[in-house]
Amino acid sequence: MRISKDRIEPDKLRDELVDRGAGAFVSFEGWIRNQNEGQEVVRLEYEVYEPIAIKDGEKIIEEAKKKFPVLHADCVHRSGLLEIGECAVWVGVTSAHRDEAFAACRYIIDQVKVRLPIWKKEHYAKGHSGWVNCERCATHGHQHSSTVASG
Amino acid sequence: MRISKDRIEPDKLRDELVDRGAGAFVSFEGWIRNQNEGQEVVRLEYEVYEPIAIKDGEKIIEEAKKKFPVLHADCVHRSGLLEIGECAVWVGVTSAHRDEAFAACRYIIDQVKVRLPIWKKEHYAKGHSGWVNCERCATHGHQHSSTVASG
Amino acid sequence: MTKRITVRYFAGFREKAGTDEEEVNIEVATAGDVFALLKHRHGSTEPLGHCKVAINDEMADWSSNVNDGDTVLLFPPVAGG
Amino acid sequence: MTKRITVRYFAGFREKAGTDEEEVNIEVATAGDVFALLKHRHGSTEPLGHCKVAINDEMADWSSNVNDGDTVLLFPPVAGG
Repeated sequence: MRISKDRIEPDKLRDELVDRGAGAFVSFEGWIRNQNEGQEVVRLEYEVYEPIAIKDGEKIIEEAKKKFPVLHADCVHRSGLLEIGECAVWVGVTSAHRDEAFAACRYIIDQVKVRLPIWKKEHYAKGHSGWVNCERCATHGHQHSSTVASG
Repeated sequence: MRISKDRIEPDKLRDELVDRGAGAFVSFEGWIRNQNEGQEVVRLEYEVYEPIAIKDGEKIIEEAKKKFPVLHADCVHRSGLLEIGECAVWVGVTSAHRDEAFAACRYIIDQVKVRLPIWKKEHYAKGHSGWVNCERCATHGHQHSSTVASG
Repeated sequence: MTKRITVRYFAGFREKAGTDEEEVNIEVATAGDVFALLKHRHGSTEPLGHCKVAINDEMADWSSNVNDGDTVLLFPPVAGG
Repeated sequence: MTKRITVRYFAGFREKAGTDEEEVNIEVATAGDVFALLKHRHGSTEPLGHCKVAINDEMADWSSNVNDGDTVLLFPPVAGG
């Protein structure tokens, strides 16, 4: 688990997971979209509390490795100001067969999104900005899992 | 859908799917493993009947786009002789949110593996070689879906 | 009725037949008949359902009709990816 | 009992409090008490369950005990990825 102030380079990260016993590689990338909830977004700012984000990110990766028989897994999350189209988070997993690579990749990104101390502030075309948070979730009937509720 | 005699370059293929409305990118790569069913593999040979592989590959991608609200999807499969570690097949999908990117990517690779006229011959460390086929599947109780049976 | 069919063999079928294509005059109604009558050529011991067939570059069913002049592609079990 | 607690605010909480860290002397037992007593600082109207808390750089529950000298990190709803 790494937090990066610099542009994520998926091809380099992929190469780090190469293994002669791997038959499957699955990767997920979260990209900055030009809109969210109907508002035009011009850029996005990530705040990350690194000491816990890294430690608990490692924990999530270890959980994925225990749950699914994968060979390697890694995750990198950006911090700071990002433009539209930039990669905010990368998850990569290698395994012998594809079932477990898909499952572990999905597990890691799902957990990273709800467990790590990371916040994003959207800057809108109309000039204002706002933290993406659960007031919005509440509006849309988003239910938080017990993992979230209990910290 | 493309069939390539040359090395697959995932980073270039990924860049072709970039879209300012995309929030998620999921990719799958199938790599040549150094073993299969307990035998040490030294290289692999893919035979592809291109006219149908391309036409039906496009069909699979279109099916994925109909089933899941994705933005872009593509697939490239290698033909010819591949060494251990090489990428044999690449699938990439972009969408607004991650659910559909994961689902569509999985759908495409699953269908490509069972529907397209592609065969692989494994060359083993002990000097012999063999087509990977359903005699092996039968041994392991592999059930073919009706899609396979009906062609 | 005897039909003139072009048969194409792929992968293991081609290796067994020793050729990738040949013309045959056979009395057949369906693609399945072609597969059965040419068993001595492609040598498959697979259940029909494990193999696939195409007629004139379109995937077909084993029950599909074969017409005089058709090209029938016999595919052993596929293994992409 | 009054405890000396270092409180750290993040994201929206920090902006509302106008500082990322401050020391407070408050009568509290749990992390949840800290959140409740400092509502005028972080300004959150979120249900407690939507927010998170860490004590001395370890994720904690709102029912976790807070001791004299602890650093309590108040996290608004997270949104990674």
